[in-house]
Amino acid sequence: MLLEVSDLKVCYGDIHAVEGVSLSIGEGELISVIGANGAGKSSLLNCVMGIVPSRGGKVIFCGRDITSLPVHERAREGIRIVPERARVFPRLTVYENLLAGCFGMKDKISFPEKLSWIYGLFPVLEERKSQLGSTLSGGEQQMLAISRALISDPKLLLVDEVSMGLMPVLVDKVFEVMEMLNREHGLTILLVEQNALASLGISSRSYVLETGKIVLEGASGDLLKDPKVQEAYLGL
Amino acid sequence: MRVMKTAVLALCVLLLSGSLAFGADTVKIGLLVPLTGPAAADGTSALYSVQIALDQVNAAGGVLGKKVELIYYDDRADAKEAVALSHKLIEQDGIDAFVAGSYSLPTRAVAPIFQEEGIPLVAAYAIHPDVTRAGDYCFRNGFLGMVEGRAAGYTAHKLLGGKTVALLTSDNDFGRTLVVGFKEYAAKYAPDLKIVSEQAYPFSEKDYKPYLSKIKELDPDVIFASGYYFQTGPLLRQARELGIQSKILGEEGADSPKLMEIAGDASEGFHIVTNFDRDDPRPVVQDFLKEFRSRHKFEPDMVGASAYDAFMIITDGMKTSGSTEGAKVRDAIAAVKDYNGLTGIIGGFDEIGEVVKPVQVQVVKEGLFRHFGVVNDPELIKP
Amino acid sequence: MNDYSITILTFIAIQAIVACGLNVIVGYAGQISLGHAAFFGIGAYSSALLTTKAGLTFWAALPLVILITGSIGLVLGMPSLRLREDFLAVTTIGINFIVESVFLYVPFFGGALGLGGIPSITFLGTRLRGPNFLYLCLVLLGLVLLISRRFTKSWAGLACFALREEETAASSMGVSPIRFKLLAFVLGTAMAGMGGALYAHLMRFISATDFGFPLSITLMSMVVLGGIGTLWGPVLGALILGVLPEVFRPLIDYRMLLNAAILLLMIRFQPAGLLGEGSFLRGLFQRKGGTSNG
Amino acid sequence: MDDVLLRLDRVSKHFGGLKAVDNVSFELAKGEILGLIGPNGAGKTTCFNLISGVYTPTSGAIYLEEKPTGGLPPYRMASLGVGRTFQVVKPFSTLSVVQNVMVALGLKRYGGVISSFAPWETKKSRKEAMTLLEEVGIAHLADTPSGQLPLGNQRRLELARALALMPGVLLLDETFSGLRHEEISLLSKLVLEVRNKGISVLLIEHNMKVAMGLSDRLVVLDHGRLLAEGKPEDIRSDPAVIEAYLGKGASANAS
Amino acid sequence: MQLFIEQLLNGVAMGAIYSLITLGLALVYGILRILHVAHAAVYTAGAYVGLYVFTLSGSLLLAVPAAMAVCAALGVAVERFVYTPLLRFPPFVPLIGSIAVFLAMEEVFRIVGGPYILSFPAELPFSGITIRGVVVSPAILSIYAVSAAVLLILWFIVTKTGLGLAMRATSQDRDIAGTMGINASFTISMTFVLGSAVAAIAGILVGIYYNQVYPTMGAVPAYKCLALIVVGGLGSLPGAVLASLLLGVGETLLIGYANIPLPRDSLAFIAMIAVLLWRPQGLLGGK
Repeated sequence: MLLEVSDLKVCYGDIHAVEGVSLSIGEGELISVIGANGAGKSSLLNCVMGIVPSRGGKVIFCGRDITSLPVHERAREGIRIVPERARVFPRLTVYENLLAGCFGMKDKISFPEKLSWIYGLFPVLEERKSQLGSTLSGGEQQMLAISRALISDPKLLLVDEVSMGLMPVLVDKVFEVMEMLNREHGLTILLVEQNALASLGISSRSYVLETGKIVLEGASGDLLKDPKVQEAYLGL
Repeated sequence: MRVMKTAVLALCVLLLSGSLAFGADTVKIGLLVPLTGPAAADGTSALYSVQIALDQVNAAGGVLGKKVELIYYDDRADAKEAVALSHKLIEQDGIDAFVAGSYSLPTRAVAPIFQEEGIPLVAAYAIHPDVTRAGDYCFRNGFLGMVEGRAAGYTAHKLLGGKTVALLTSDNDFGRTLVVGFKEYAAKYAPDLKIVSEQAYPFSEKDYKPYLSKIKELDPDVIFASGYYFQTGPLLRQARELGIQSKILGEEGADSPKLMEIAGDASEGFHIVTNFDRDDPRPVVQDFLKEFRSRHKFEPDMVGASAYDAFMIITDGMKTSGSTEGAKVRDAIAAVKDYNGLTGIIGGFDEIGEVVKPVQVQVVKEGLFRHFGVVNDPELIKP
Repeated sequence: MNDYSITILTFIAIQAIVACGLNVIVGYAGQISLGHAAFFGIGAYSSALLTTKAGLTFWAALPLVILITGSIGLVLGMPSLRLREDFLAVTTIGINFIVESVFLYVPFFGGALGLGGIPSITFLGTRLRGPNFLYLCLVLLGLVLLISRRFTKSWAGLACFALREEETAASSMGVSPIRFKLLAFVLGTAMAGMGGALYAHLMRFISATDFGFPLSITLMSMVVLGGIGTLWGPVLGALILGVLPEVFRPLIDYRMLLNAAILLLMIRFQPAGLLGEGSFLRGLFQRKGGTSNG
Repeated sequence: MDDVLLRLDRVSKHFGGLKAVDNVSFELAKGEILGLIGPNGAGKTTCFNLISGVYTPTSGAIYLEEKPTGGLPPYRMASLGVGRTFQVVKPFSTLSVVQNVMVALGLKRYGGVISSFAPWETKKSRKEAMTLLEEVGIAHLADTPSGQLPLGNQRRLELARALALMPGVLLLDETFSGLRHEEISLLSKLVLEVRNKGISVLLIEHNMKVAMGLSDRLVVLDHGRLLAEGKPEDIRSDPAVIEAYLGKGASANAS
Repeated sequence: MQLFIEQLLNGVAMGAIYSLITLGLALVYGILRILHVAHAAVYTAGAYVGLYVFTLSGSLLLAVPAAMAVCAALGVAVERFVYTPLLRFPPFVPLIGSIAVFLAMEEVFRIVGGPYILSFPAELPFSGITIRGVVVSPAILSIYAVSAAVLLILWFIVTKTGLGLAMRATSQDRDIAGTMGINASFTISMTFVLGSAVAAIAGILVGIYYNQVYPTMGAVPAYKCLALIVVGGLGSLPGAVLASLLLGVGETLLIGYANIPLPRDSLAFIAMIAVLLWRPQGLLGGK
């Protein structure tokens, strides 16, 4: 297993956001976690990344216990996140955003190579490479956030609500890219989504999170057919 | 809540009433000086000089057969602290007389308190006119701004032979009254003296070039630049850097060896009106200089000299009146005539309590203040 | 008690009155103000001018002083409606510097020479001094505490708390930010004005430098130290910061250093103040149940 | 409709280049529950902020009982009878739960000089507040600082606070998200009761089951624009809605 | 005209000095959102250490780096022991902490260095120039040269190096910067190192220019520079420099050509309030 999370708890003050979640991802898997707003999805992801501290439980990455590592060291271990609402650096140019993405990278020589790969993936970023992050549209910001995470060649990519606020066309495009990265490059991805249908569509396995707890898990195809999921998340 | 209030109150009262002094067989003289805060340098000078005076008096057998004890506190040049401390000096320490070694604001705030208690007060260098107006127990050994302003006018006109003058003053109470005095002299005695410009700079000013550039265009014979040494020092440097050739005249605020350190060569030929003549051959001056230099690694200044005299005038008053009783000491001080002081021969005090003595004019030569002249026209030095 | 202790306590009581006013603005309404000394000064100067130039008695001048200071507080509180926290902090510092320099440079206010000849306060024909002056200060401090307490228990106070916690939500609950922020400024600055009047008639001579920015810092430190938004916090803060320098007085050279160091240590280790949430003193003295609001 | 309470007339709100709400018009009738749905970022919360006065419309007008309200600040809207909850809960954290409700109860007092200085903690006001807290089911937490409540209870508090304004229109911004099933059904019942008292409700909801179940009508927003409007069963089968919600690929998949 | 040019040259020199102090404040505000009043004490420390080393060694080449090093350590100490633990409190708590540090350090300077003004007798290795009657003194020349060099180096570090990228990223979004492997606490400390080292240079420059080093020399910059970073737009470095230069020139010209009834130091605050009324986010501040 690449990532093993066991009995993870996250609290904000006295508020319990995540109450004992366990999940695991093997190398090369694309897993999704679905749930409604406020179910604790982002907290879970931020806790795996190390942005918010855990109040119990363990996070094991590549066989190493990283529960107490600060965020930048986790990043250097090869975990990257595409945060909710992109959160690109507003006063850095697109190019600088990408440069920041591979901050810890030892091997600087491959940066131009990576860059042209990214520009191939999202040509609009090359057009806008000297624009400030804040001047990009919502979709472009998401692309930049994904690219910023990808450029360091991560072992594990955490993706937080990438469909939020995107036009359907772009949602499709983004999900296609995720699928492609997983299939063709063997990138391990943990996807957290409110858009249940799209994420169930591309992931192999999924977890359903409700009020901080995992209530369902299984192969995505099975969940898609699950009446409870259909009712609550697909509106069918 | 109530428990807390009483507890804290009790604690506070306990702390405050800690150090009650016991009446010992000494004569006690109180001193307030700013030892911390922005005025710390002047307060330290005053304290060091008064300590020399104290040791000299005690070495000579004290006053009326008793040893003199100096009780001093740091007032940070803050009026609130000074008021509280004057009560402390009066009640807890039971002082017999008081030397005000601080700035105008605190001294002015405490003068009425000593007046009311009937304790003689001699202000060393506080310049606010209200200090002595608090009553007949309050005296001042320093010059009023009016006096020094007139003397400056005289110096610029007669001693330096100026026909045109530019006024550039520190914008505080002293600086302003100096200007008034200077103008009064010009109006009354020197119709041919022309004041070509008048500017004031704020207390914390560091950059005088904007003012000086203006003056440079006017090219006056004399610039009367009032202010403290930390103002006048850079001012001199910047004036010379700008190539200003006019003679520059300062006042007692610039009377500090620090001036030459700060201004360097630019201070050569700089004149001041002050109340301390270092070239005065009288033993009182030369002994003091020797003692100060041997105790501390720097030159004494006018603030210290004036505080020294304030202390000495009080002990002298006690000796002549044969008493430490306030009223008698007051009368003795009021009756002083031609007292041989460190800051010159003190003619006496007028009915308000202002000192009457000649104004010294000094010039910087080879990095030292030297004698240049004296203003002793009674018309001019009358407070 | 001797005059020395009484003088110290009188200053403490006056500063406690002013700090209570600051607490209304900062603690109750959550608006930062680092220029409170300016209003203390406005109170002192207006009382001094009213009693010297207009010839009023202290008692006749006092309501006017409170009115004047409160009105100026209303105007100078306006930036709080528009600026976010840090900008407001620096703006209020600026207000302090500007007000101080107006006093210092405008001849009407006595300029650099300050204002003197301020009459003492007479009560029933006798001049108030020493302990009697202290009693007057304590009575007015009690009044200020009473008003503060009453304010926290009023709908207006509740509105201010709500604004302090969440402005958008409070506004959506019908609380007008303009009205209640300014109300807090008026109330807080009026208290400062009252303290200023007392100060002027105690010292009987005032000058601009008495009301400079360092005093604003001291006042703010009192409020923060005692416990921001608590009723007794400003009083405790004023007491500590008033007594501490006297305790350290024998250590002449190190006195102010110790003072600053203790302030730093208290802020560092009791940032919520001595009576604030989670402090050791609060545990000791707070009655059960009735919270004093935040 | 002749008993229109709230009307949006070609309302737009732009942030820089972003058109968060773009030319949207819809109406809310008296006593109606109207659901406002749409994908994340569709402009629903911006709509709420426009109605409640947090934002001023860039263009267009909003009418409450046919009186234009555009530009009035939130506290004026509150006094006109618009009560709201927040998607990101905004409790007055250090105030207790009951004090939170009292803030809203004070609505009528804040206008007057004298009335605003009357004490707030009276038996009467506390009783009113407690009644509301009982309705939303958190009366037992009345004296807890509201910042320490779990999210679910904070959402209930938001509802109690909005109800305390005795509003004519209640705006509920994802009040049910993050709640457990039994909590949702309790609050749903409460919303229906509120409606039966004649209060109109406008709600944003992600849980389709809840949205469809509660609402009389639905308005669908997408990218700031009005995409569809109608009864739940019509919306459910509207292909444009499905596409907007689930993406093109998904719409084929789902239908 | 000659007078005007001299005044202008002067004003720019004043502005350059302001900007060297203000930059540190802007850097710190950008990354921690703290009004770093104690920065002025760091600047004073720079002057004292510089003077001390200069007195011992007689060499400015030793004094400047020594002062920079000591100030950098001082800045980091303030950050680590005062600011970082107080970050979660409302902003006036760290602000009071900062002011307490400032006051305490002023006292330390007085106790260690004495209350007197010390002179900084460094002779500059070149002489002034006169162009068509306009006198440019060596001190002004050195201020121009040093501040231009410092600004250039700082600009290079901030825009062209990895550290600069890390600083900018951390100041814009600390958490997200962390997710890229940027060590936020190290970056913050480095920001203090940079700002404090520049302040040390400013301290020495001012010390030499006015030939004075004294305990309370930080009192005016401490608060005036706050007004400057507000005018520039909190946290904006170009804004801080621009505001400093404008104020330097503005002050000089106003004194030179108008008799204003208010002191120079309140001008900064009047300018600040005027700017805020017009652009509440400052000259170059973003929303």
